[in-house]
Amino acid sequence: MENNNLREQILFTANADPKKCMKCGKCSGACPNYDEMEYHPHQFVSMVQNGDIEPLLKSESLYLCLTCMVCVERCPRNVQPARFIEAVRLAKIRQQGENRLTPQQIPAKIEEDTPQQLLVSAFRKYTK
Amino acid sequence: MQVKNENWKPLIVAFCCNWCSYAGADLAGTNRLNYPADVKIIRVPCSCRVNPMFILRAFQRGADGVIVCGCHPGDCHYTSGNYYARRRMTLLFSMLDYLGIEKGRTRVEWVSAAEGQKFAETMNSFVETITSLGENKRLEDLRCKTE
Amino acid sequence: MQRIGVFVCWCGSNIAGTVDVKKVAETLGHEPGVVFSTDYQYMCSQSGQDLVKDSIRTYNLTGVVICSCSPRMHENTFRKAAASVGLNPYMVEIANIREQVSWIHKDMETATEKAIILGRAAIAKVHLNAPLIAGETPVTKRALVIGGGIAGIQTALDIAEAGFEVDIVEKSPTIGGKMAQIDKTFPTLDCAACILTPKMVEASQQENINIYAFSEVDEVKGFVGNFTVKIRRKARYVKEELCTGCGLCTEKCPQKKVPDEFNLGLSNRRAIYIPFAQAVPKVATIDPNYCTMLKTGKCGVCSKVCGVKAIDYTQKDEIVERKYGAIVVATGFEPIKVDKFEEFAYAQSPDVVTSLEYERLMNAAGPTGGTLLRPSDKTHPHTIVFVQCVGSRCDEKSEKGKPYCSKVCCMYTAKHAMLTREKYPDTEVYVFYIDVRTPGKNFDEFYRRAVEHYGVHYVKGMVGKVTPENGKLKVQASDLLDNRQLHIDADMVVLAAAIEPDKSARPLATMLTASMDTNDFFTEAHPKLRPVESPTAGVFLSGMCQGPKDIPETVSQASACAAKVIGLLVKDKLVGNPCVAHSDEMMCNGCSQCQNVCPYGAITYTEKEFRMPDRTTAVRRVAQVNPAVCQGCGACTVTCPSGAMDLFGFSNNQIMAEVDAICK
Amino acid sequence: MQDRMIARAKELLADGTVDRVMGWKKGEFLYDATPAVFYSAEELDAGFVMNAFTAANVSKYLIKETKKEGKILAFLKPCDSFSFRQLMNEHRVDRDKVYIVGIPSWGKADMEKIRQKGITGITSIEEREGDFVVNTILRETHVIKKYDVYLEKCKNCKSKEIVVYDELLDGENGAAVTNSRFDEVAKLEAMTPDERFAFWQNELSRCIRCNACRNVCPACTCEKCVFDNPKSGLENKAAATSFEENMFHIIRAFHVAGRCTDCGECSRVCPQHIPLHLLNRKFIKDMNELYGDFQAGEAEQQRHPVTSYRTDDAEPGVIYTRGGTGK
Repeated sequence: MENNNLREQILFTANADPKKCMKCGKCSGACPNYDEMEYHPHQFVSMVQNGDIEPLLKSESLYLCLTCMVCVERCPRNVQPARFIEAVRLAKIRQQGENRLTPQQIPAKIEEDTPQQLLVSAFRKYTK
Repeated sequence: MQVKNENWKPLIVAFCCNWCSYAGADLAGTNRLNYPADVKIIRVPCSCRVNPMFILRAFQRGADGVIVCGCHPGDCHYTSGNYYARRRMTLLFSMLDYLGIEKGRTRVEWVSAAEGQKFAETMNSFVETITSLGENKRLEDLRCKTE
Repeated sequence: MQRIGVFVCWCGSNIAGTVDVKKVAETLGHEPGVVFSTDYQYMCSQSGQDLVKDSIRTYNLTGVVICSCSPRMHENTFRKAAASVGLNPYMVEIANIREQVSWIHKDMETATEKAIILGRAAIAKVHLNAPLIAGETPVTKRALVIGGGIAGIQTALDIAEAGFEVDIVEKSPTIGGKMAQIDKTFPTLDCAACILTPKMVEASQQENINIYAFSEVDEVKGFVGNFTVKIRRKARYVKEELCTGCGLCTEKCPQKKVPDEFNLGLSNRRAIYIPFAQAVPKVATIDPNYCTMLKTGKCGVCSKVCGVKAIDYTQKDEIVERKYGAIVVATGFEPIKVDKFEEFAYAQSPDVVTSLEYERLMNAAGPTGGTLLRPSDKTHPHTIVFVQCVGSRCDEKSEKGKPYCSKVCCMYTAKHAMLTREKYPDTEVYVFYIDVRTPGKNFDEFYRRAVEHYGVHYVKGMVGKVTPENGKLKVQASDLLDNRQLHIDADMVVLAAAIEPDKSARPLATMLTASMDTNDFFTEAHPKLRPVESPTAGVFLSGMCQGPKDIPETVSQASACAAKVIGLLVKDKLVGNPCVAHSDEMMCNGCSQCQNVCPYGAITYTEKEFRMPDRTTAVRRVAQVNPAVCQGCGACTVTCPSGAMDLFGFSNNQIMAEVDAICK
Repeated sequence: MQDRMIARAKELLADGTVDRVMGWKKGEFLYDATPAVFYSAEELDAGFVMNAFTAANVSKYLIKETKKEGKILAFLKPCDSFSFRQLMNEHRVDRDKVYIVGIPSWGKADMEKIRQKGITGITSIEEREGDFVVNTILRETHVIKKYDVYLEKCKNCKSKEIVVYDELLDGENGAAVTNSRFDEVAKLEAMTPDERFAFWQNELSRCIRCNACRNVCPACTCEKCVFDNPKSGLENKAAATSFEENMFHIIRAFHVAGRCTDCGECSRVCPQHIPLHLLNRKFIKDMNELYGDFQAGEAEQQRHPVTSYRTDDAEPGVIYTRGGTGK
């Protein structure tokens, strides 16, 4: 599993255990935005568990989850699928930080009238 | 400094409850899991039958270590015996420590009837600890000032 | 001084291969008190035992030490051998030189040395052994069965047929329990009432069975063989011995708006009622919460119409005290409350029902006379969605559901689906399942028949939401295999609610000092080998109170339970374990500490008169141990500061002697 | 206070409430007042004392007294009342046979400590705010700071509350007081095992097995002590082994664990000045830390920490890992 590190990272962020899932599908049964999504809540759980994360990172489903938490509320096993979706979403954001801006690149880009606050928020946003 | 007794071998008394730990010891035997012969087992009905006096008596008579084994908390054949044993032994061990007796001469382990392996491992590690502590002199000497 | 014989077993080469048995026998022969010492190839064999017996006779032995395998293996063998030649069996001690010596040590010298030390310890103990005679307690030859469902009825019938008296205590007005509410039974589909009601009648006619219906257990005292139980016979306001069950009163009663609990509130009954036609005992009961006469003193219709003058508005609860030798718990189960699962809209729509309610809707004697009609508008439903595992298999921390599988839901849902399709082929039936669990004789065949012959739509997935809308139930669910979300417009939704132990079980367990698990199921004495007994001696378990099970399993367990009870009741006397605690009254302070730690309540106190050293007498509070209740754990002996409390067979000085022998 | 007590005792004797009085009797010297029973007003006038030396805990005597006919008047100091309450918990005394008058105690003096100040031949002692005023045969008057000559048990007084009484001499009850009674235990715990061993070896080696600690202890009330009981497996009247010698104090402390009210009598009476209370306090401290605060005798108690349990109690290994026990 090449994505093992990423998987570990996502599991850490999610702070939930996909092994508790008994594959009942109640999360997807309850999901109000199911039809719009390519990957559904129960798939997030099992794909993270299987380390199958690349497709999730690329999928629009990440942004189609409304974070309504109904899957968390309904899950009989307290697996909390929304946490996995959110964790993958975070992983995606963090990856973007890697190819956008590094502190080394900044001095060259600074212009005379760049506000300090912009720099600070840029660091916040793009580094991790 | 005391003269080191070259022939010294540790003497260890193990109190085992009849239902779990004694059966665990039997299982260790059945599985031929080796542990040192320095360990001698005394069978008691329950770990709560172990009177602190027995432990002190063993030390006083020359035992170098005493280990009490019982069912895992919650599994006691008599439902609550090992819970009482746990409090009593905690307090007794704390007192021995307070009197300056080396830590590690006393131990409590929960060994189930299925844990032959754990029994053997526990005894091996306990004998190792006692061997490294050496001969038990302090309890015998508790009231003899050597000036 | 004891005269001790030492017998060292070779156990073939099991012991003799690593332990110098000759040397052990020889060395132990020189121990004080040892008058005979020998070794033999197989001590547990007949000839080995004969050797022990002969030596006891020849040398007048008063104590025997066997150096052999674990006492857990052959202690009883040698005790019996000793007893057969007149030596008290508790004068035998075993030194375990196989499991603790030969099998774990490879070096002959070390092993032999350790074997000798263990032998010495056993000899030291035997020196202090005293003959023990097991206490005997008489057995009251009557059993109490708590709960009159199929489990309780079956257990009671089996015990009664063996010739013992049985009392059944049932909290509702009739026996029959949950099975009486069920329509058909899987997998044979025979009608539940047709097989249950004959048993109910049999129970009422069996002369050894006495039914206390509408009664509850108030107090339990005593111990195995000797329980004293207080039974509260709740006031029916009808004289049970006079009422003929004609039912006239239940027709004339003007209070008609009482939810009928037998039909789970799906219909109404009168304030005076007989739960169902085949009720046993068939006696009317007045519901004091609804009876106008009892509430306001104005009415009295039932009393007027009763031809046998059975109505008694002044009746009070009555306490009956009875003695029993054994108590059977058969308190059964109830379905969990499903209104906590808001997503299924159970509280919002009457067309969302539980499976047990569905049973009543299908039943010919039910609220709809056996025609399947939606509760809301009494129309025929065309699309029915069944949801499995509602509240079963939840996370352990779940507040709504249970962590276990309720076991029966897969099968009864298949039954409902099948029966529905059979009677109403125009109905579309969907079953949403997580797994379909059908272990059991003819069970999977039954489920497959529902799918293949009856065309029930089994969907792997779960219902996420039920929305009542325009007289329909909009069901949103997942179909995991097709990876799609389904939207079904259903007419009815049936929830396979998890089952849980009856609410009365926990307080009863407290009265019985019987243990329960975190789900309030009674625990068995051993999960594999003693599954119908509670760890508390004399208390037995029958049916669902021990864990989820279906009717055939319940009946098998009920009969097994009866066999255990009969096994206890046929004994005239119970022989206890003589290794029990006893208190030396001369030394007892009466401080109650031992009583506080005793897990069995075996210790009580009495005031006794003692002669004091100054020739006066004084009354002192002293502890007494009931040997029939004491299990011999020894918790009290360590708590006792004065050492007044000691344990037979493992006395303070016996264990001290072993310690001394080992540490010599 | 002595006069008020005698007056009240006389009243109670006269009106028949009680037929005898448990109090303290003058000894040969002022400082050796001992517990005694008085049967009449005359006896009270002749011998009843209450002063800075009446430290003895009288509750233990009430076990025997309540076995007798009639009702006895007992004057209980706060610490005596804890012991009495504990004895009630253990059904050792008959509450109905005692009329209890609670008396305040502001700390008792230790004669040894006074002697160490070079003062002998005491003829009287009076209490004053913060001081004891002592007169001697040599007609000297000494003013001593109370705290300097307090008994150990009074120095670390745990409570001024009288927990069981029929009436209070002063009409007012005291309350628990903050104390630092575990400081000494903590100090020992902070030592290395070698230092602790040296400390205890030094202390316990002085023991002459006079049994004074056992005989005075209001928790050691066994009909027959295990050490005198041939069936206990450790009786040893002839001292055949050194077991009892060595282990006596550990076992005694264990037997009173959970029942010891920390009245401090054991240390007070020890002729060899062994700080025996440090053993009992170690158990009290451990129990408080591991199983929650508990004060024996404080209230009606069915169980104490050694006769109860929680399923999530600490494992015995905790004593090897938790802080404060040195290296």
